[in-house]
Amino acid sequence: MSIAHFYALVGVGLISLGLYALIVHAHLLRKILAINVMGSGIFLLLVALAKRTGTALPDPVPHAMVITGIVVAVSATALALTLMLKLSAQTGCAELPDDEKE
Amino acid sequence: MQTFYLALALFLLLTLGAGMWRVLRGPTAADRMLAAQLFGTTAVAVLLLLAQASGNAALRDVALVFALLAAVTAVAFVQRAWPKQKQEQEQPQETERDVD
Amino acid sequence: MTLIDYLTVVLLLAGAIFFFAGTVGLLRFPDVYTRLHALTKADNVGLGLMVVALAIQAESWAAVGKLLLIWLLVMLAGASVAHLVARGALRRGIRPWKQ
Amino acid sequence: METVMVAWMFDSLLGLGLLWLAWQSLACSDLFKAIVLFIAFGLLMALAWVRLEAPDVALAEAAIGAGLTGALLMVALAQLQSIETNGDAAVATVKKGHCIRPLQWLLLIALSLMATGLGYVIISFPAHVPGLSTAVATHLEASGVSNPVTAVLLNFRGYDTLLELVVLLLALLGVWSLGGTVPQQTTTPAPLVLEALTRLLVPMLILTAAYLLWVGAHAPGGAFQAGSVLAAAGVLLLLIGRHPRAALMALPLRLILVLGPATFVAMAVVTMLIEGALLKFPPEHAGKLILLLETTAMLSIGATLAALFLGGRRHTDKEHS
Repeated sequence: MSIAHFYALVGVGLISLGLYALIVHAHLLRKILAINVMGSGIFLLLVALAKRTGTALPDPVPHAMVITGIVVAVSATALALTLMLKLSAQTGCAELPDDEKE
Repeated sequence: MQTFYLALALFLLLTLGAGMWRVLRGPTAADRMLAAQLFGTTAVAVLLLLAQASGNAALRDVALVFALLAAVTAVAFVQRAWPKQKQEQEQPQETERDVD
Repeated sequence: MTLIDYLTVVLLLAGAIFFFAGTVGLLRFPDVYTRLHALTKADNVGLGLMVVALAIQAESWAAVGKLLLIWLLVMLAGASVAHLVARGALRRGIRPWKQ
Repeated sequence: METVMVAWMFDSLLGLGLLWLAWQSLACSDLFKAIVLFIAFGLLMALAWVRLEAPDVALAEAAIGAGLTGALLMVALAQLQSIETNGDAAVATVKKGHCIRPLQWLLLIALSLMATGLGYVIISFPAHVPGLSTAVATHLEASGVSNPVTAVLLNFRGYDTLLELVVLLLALLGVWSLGGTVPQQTTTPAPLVLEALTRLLVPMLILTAAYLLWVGAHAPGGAFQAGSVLAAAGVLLLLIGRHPRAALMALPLRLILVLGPATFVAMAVVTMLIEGALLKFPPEHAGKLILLLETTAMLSIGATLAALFLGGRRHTDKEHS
C-alpha cells in the first residue's frame, strides 16, 4: 500500500462517517458539518489518487478541481447556514419536522 | 537531517493530539478556543518543519497564511460567539470546584 | 553534519521542549488565565526557537525574512487573542484561580 | 530506510487523527465543541494536503479552513442560540438529537458495505497512473504560466472556473433572497487591542493576497487562494463592527461582485470570435490575459465570500435604502 492508497482509504472513511451522521442526526447544524466532512473526504480521495503519477509531480487537474471545490463548499455552507437560521427563526427550532409522528 | 525534521513534526503532531483533551474536556468555551489557538501555532511549526524536510519553499507560504489567519476565528469567538449570561452563573462554581 | 547543523538540532529540540511545555500547561493548569499564560508564552518562544533554527538553514535572505514575518505574526495574534480572552473572561465574571 | 518509516508514522497518525476528529465532531453532544473540533479538523486537512504534495490546495484550505469556515460557524451558532433563547419556549420543546432508531442498524450495514466496496476498488487501483499530468506538462509552454494548477484553472479548463464563479454568485443571491434572518445582535464596540490588531492585519492580508495572486503564475497560489485571504480581511473588519456604508453596499459592491464573471464571459466571447474556440488564448498573450482574469476573479471571490459572511441584508439597511 502506498501513501496515495492510504489517504484515499482515509477519504473513504470520512465519506462514510459524514454520510452516516448526515442521515442519523436531526439537528441541521450537525447535518451541515456532516456534509462538510463528506466533502473533505471526497476531496481527499481525489487528491490522493492524483498522487499516483509515478513522478515527483502529481496530476494537477484534480488539484484544480479541489481548489474550486473548497471555495464552492464554503459558499454552499454559508447558504445552508442562512437557510437553517431562517427555518429556526420561523419554527423556533433548528431541526426538520418529523412527518411520521404528526 | 530529513529524518530529524520529520520526527520532530511527528512529535508536534503528538502534542497536538494530547492538547485535544482540553477541547473535549473544556470546561468553558474559552478553554476550547485556547486549545484551538495552540493547534494553529503548532500547525505553523509543523508546516515549517515539513517545508525544510521536503525542500518545498512554497509550504512557507501556507504557514504564512495560517499565521495571518490565526486570529480570525478567535476574534469571531470573542466578538460574537461567547455566551454572555449563562456563563456568569456557571463559571464561579466551576472555579470553586477547581480550588477544592 | 556541520556545526550549523548541530546548532539547528539543538535549537529545534529546545523549541520542541517549549511546545511540549505549552501543551502540558494547557492540560494541567487550573483555570483559563493560567492556561493562557502557559500557552502563549511557551508557544511563542517555542516557535521562535524553531524559526531561528530553520533560518540559519535557509537558502536565501528572503526566506529568512519570511520565517521571521511568520513568527512576528503568530506572536501578534497570540498576544492579542490572549488579551481578548482574558478580558472577556473577566467581564463574564470568571474569577481568577487563587491557591 | 528510517525516513520512510518516520514518514509513515506521521501519515498514519495524521490519517487516524482526521478520522477521529471527524467522528468526535459529529458525535459529541455540545454544538460549540463540535465546531471547535471541526476547525481542528480543517487544520489537519491542510497538513494532509501538504503530505500529498498539493501545496495549492493546502493554501486554499489554510485560508478558508482557518479563517472563513470557523468564523461562519461561530457566528451562525451564536445567532441560533439567540433565536432559541428569545423565541417561544413552547415551540422549541422538540426533543433534541433524536435519531431514526429502527433503521439505524440497516443504515450501518448499508454504509459499511459501501465503505468496503469503495475501499476494495481503491486498493485494486494500479499504483502508477500518469493521469492527465503528461498532457498538462506537454502543453504547459503554451498556457502562459508555469504553475500547472494555475494553467489548468485559468486556461485548459477555464470554462470550469467561469462556472464556479457563477456558482459563488448564485450562493450569494440565495442568501440575499432569503432576506434578513435575525436582527443581528449589535456587536460590542471593539476593544482597543482588537482595533490595533485589525489595523495591522488588514494591510498585511491585502498584501499577502496580492503576493499570492502574483506568485500563482509560477508557484503555488492564485486567484482562489488570494480571494479567500482578501475575504478574511473583510470578515475581520465586519467582526469589529466596521460595516460598509449603505451607499457602498448598493452599486459598487454589485459591480465588484460581477466583475470577475463578467470579465470571464467577455473573454470567452472575444476568444470565440477571434480564435473560434471558447477561452482559447493565443499563447503569446496568454500570460497577461490570465493575470487580468485572475485579478478580477480575486476581487469578485473576496467580495462574494465577505458578503456571504455578512449574510442577508438586515431590515435596517432595507429601510434606509
